[in-house]
Amino acid sequence: MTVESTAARKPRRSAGTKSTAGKRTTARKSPDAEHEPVQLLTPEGERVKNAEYDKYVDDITPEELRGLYRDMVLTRRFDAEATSLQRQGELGLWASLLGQEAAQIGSGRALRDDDYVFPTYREHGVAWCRGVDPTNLLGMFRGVNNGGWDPNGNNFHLYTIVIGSQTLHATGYAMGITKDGADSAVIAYFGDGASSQGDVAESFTFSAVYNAPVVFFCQNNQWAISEPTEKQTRVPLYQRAQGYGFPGVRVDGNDVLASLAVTKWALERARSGEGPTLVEAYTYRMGAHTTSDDPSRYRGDEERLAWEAKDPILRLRRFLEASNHADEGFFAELEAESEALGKRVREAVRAMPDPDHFAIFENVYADGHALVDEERAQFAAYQASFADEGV
Amino acid sequence: MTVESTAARKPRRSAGTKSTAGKRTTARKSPDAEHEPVQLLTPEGERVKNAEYDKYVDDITPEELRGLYRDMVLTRRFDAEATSLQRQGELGLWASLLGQEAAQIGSGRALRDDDYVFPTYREHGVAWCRGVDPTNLLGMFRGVNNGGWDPNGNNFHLYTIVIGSQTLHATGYAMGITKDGADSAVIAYFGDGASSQGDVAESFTFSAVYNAPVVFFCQNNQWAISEPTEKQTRVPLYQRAQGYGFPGVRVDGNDVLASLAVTKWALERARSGEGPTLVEAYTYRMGAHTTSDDPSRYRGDEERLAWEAKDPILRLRRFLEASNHADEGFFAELEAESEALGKRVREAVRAMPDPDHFAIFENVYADGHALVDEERAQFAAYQASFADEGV
Amino acid sequence: MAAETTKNMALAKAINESLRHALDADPKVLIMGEDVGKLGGVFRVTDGLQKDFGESRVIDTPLAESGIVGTAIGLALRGYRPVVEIQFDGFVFPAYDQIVTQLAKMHARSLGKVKLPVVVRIPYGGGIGAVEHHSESPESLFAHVAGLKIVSPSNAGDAYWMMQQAIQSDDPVIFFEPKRRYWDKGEVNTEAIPGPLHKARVVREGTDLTLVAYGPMVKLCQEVANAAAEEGRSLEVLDLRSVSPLDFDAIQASVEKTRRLVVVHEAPVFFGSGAEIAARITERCFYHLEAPVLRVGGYHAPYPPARLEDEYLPGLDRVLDAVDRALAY
Amino acid sequence: MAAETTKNMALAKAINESLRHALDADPKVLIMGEDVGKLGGVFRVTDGLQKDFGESRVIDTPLAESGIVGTAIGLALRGYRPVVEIQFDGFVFPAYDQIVTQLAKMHARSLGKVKLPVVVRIPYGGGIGAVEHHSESPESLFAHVAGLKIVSPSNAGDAYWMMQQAIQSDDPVIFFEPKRRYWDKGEVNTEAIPGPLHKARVVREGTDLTLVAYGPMVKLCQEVANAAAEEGRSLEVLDLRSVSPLDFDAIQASVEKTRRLVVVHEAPVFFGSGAEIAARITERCFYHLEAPVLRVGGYHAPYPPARLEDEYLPGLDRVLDAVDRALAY
Ligand SMILES: Cc1ncc(C[n+]2csc(CCOP(=O)(O)OP(=O)(O)O)c2C)c(N)n1
Ligand SMILES: Cc1ncc(C[n+]2csc(CCOP(=O)(O)OP(=O)(O)O)c2C)c(N)n1
Ligand SMILES: [Mg+2]
Ligand SMILES: [Mg+2]
Repeated sequence: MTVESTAARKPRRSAGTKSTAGKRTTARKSPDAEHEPVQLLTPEGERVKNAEYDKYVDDITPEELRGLYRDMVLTRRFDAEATSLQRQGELGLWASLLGQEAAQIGSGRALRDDDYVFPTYREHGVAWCRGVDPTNLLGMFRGVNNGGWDPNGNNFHLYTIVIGSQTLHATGYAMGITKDGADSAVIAYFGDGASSQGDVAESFTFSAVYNAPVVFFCQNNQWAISEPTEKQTRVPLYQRAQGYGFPGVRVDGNDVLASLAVTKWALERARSGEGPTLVEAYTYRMGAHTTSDDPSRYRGDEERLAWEAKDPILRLRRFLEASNHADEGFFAELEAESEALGKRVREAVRAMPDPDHFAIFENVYADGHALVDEERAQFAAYQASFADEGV
Repeated sequence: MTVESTAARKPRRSAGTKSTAGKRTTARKSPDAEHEPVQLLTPEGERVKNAEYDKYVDDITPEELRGLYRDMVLTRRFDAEATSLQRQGELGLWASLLGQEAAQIGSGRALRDDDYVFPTYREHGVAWCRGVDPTNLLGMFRGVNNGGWDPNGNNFHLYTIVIGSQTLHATGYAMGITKDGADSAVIAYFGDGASSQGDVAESFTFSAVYNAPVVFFCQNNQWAISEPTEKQTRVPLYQRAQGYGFPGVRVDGNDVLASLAVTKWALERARSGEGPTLVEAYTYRMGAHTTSDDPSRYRGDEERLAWEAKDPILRLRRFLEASNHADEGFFAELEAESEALGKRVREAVRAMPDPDHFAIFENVYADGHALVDEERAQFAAYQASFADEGV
Repeated sequence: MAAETTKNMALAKAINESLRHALDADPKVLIMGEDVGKLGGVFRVTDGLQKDFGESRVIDTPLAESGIVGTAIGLALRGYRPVVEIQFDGFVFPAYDQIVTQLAKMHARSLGKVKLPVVVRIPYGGGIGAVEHHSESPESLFAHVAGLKIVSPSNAGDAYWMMQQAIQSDDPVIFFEPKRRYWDKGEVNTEAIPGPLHKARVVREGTDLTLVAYGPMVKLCQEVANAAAEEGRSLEVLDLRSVSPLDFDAIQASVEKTRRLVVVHEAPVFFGSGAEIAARITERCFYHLEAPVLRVGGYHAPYPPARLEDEYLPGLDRVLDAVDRALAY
Repeated sequence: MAAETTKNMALAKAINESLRHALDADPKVLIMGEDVGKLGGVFRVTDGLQKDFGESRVIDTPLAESGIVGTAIGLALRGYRPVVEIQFDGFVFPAYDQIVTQLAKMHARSLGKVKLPVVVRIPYGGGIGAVEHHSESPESLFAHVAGLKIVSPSNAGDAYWMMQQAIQSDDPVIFFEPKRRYWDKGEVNTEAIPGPLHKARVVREGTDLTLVAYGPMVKLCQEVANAAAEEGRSLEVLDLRSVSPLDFDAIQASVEKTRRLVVVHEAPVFFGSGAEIAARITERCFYHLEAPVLRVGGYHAPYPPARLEDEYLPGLDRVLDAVDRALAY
């Protein structure tokens, strides 16, 4: 084996050998910051023209715009409530979507009812668009179940925690749509970190080869827990698609209109038999990875402050106000609705009962299993032995 | 769940739904046939100029050219001998490289001694270039071992059967080279089928992120057992690299000069700190997948005949003859050397002893394991019990 | 499927017929895997199916096992019933994550709202003189995982019917096919009403000792029982058929009669099925057992090169040796 | 590492110190994993290591477990000694193929020519109220595989030394860290000469029954022994420390004395370590055992949501119940 001495030659440049600049980075420049994403609304709330994508939002009504705004505000409110419920000990964990509302509401509202969604664990905004009751999302974070809604109730699959796995389920589901001769589509959410998983690459391969009607929606929120996107790729993620033979596009993930337009375009491609598309929504995780995380260990405030100026809700509000699409009354009503939602969620969570002990043995199999039956019976006898003793 | 009736809508176009055209395809057109590979020698043996790659072979001597020819001829001879040894029952299996000699000898001869090779199970030509004794390759196919050479003896790793796994080992090894500050490089071989494996995608990600000095050498021999390349990708495979942020190039894998030149270029990139490169060697598996396979079930003769006209050995012979770089004596001598090699391999294989029974328990662990010791002892006692009985 | 309902056919052919029947009977049944189409699989188990049912039902997939199982899950969520082929035992591991964390758990995760009727076919076991990764018996690595059912037929008739039942099951089933028995012929009655999928069967009655096995080792155990009979020993042989669940009741009933048990499998003994069977049967039959439950299986070593597999695998003599030892107590 | 050689520290800190020592002592030692750098790992086990040893030694990897283990293998082939972190038990499965088919078998495949001194660290087990995939005990799924060594410390002192020994081992070691004990403090003597890595230790002597456990369940078994002592029962407690190999000699010695054995682990009972221990100890101690070996562990069900984990996991009462049952024979 040729292991040459370190001193003998000058080290080559590599991400792995460059020196560490102190504990906290400041104003980290992403390797791909120069790749301008599709944007229809500037951070200042100005509508900019885009020849390719305008047509997907041209017919949007003021009411629909207010609807998008409402979706984002209520989602953020719900998310904040969940974070605070975690602090109060009502939830074991919470993964906040703070900052990613536009990417989620924009893409979520681009969907038709008969489309199917495969989320990660952070798509609370998409769940909202699908009509999943927010309180149902909280069961797994409270620890009363591992998934508390019927995926087929709203065509919104359960949250998937193992990174990247769901992209294959989405692809398979989309292959099924093709077989059925249906014209619905599938959207698979995943993160910048997830882009490195082999499963995601395999889903690109399968969807391309079978021309499956699936939109891969990558929320590049710049971080995978403590790892910046440079640890996953050295080129912009949207470019990943071209090597698999389908288009990738980067959209401003803090721009709800652009997210809506680009997702509609991608869904239309899917419906019309043009196969998969990768959408990279360039956005930012404003909060911690989850309530267990402490981002101060790995990133500085400057970065967050810079992104705060691009807040997705603020820019739509500016646009609504400037264009007179919403008045004070609307905002005041929404404020009240927000509070009511917070209250409802709070109360629902506090009232959420612990599961019955026997739930351990439920639904392990659809058709039963002798060992589960045996263990359930033993467990029942064991539990009963305490009752006998009056414990 | 929305399962719409098949009749209700027109099916979208998809690889999965198009009709099957009889049992055998004829003259299958690859989806990527129009992407012209780098070629320095035409099938007719004419040297064509190439501004980018000529410099890597400009200083090649007639002796070296004869060397490449010799390598290919001897490799093919060895390969044929192995195939016939399998038919005679001396080997359990053989994976022939017939048709892929130029890709393997060209890339293999581009390497320096201190470079490291991670092969699949078909790189007999590369093994030859590394100085691995051909008979050592046969142990695993005869069933006397699972890998019969010292990987560090010739910087040629063991054959890897699980598709794609070795690309990660290659990447890790290359990361180690960087850490050592060495300027050697790694080459990882894999097939068109392997390109679909998640491990290969992960090796692209890791090598790009760490800028590892590795050349990914994909022999696209058009088939993964019975599956044509369309079942793995809908765009040319060399394009896969760009989405990961490094260059990919397609080379005529039946052109030994082009394979040599392009691999040298890629290795130089690696050595000079420019990171990974993907080389797609466009070639053809002339024979069966292995001796267990029956290609007549899935492909027609036309295709093979078309590729026969592009034979890698023939074209170099034409060039050598036309340029007077080799005379009759050379070819005659080589013929004799071939026969001698065949004979040596035949005899060596027939003389290869079965392993000692206790080999089962050898090298399971480097530092020993109590259970292995116990089972070895039990096995010894059991074996001895027959000796006692005189069986 | 006409009047003549009993045919003699090889085990591989029985599975082929069973798959054909399933494709015919239910448009939601799909076949997926590497080389399952034109080639008909490397063992020809899917021979002719693509020709008759088309590329949309019998699908040659990209070479990516995680992708195969992962997309099969998605197809099942859409209402399909995919029967997935893993080409050889040693190649199931790239799909292990999808099997263990998704396929096995999604029904429970959804509180029963979704079902995943996916069959994963794995030709397994040794004895065919193959190269590395082509002879392994990884059933224990699946049996430990709740949410999966694990079966393995030993003969053509069972192979036919167990495949039918596996496809009809709403649970994921890992279907281990004893590849070295693919060419063994047996009677297949396509009209017989089969017993439950997860019940063991007494294939030979006996009084002195019980031999239990599944898949490829059942035939061996029958040979052992024949050999032992010549020495005047009456062995009962049980074909377990199912590894998860294990039919402990059947084993217990037999052991209460014979008082001695030997478990035989190709997989390594350490943490193998024999361990679970020995532990539970000892607990159930503590006062009945005259000898400890003995196990015959692979060693704690990688599956050896072909020229050593006869030494590695349980054979007639090694099982007889265990029988002798058990009887000597 | 100066004069004062014994320190009181948490188990997580002991591993941190051990890794620090290894990085210091051998330039070939590397730390790799997700978030192991600046963050210091989600449990802070690698806290401060990147700061002191640089990004070339302590490597934040892309989010791809197969890639992490696969590249670690390559680095080991180049002469490095990677210590790889899998962030949580449930996320090891994407790396399962590389571990089982490559890491475990390459030494044998090469006829001993290459060695793979790779340590795979896995925080495992439940009891911390986590969401799905964060509380599993998959050790059986590795123990069945030859070529791997499996260990799990139960206390800070062992954690320190077993990590040293695992890194020094030329074999791949799967190092299961009992995450619910990360914050438990214990004495760490950095100068003590430790015993062999794969030997069990009697942590409490007793005469009536033997309790064996490893990792997180050792502390529970000590509590059980205390509780039993109050009822006048003398339990011997063994900390196995190693799951592959298992120290059967130590268990046998204890059982020959106590004549009763209960095995406790968090992993599901079915095909769990308890099965292997029960099978082999019953064989070794057939005439000594007064009762069948009883097993206490997880049920054959996916790890339940946090609010049910107390019912799912072995606890004081459930182990005492098994002790009572064993003593009742
Ligand atoms: C296979 C796997 N490995 C590790 C983890 C632990 N983990 C949970 S989230 C996460 C980071 C994910 O980053 P990204 O994909 O960018 O999504 P984000 O959290 O930013 O939305 C990690 C490493 C996991 N859930 N699954
Ligand atoms: C993980 C895995 N799955 C399946 C196989 C079985 N198999 C062996 S070779 C092969 C086809 C490989 O095709 P390709 O990568 O194009 O290489 P080629 O054989 O053409 O050189 C398959 C499916 C395997 N070895 N490993
Ligand atoms: Mg992210
Ligand atoms: Mg090929």
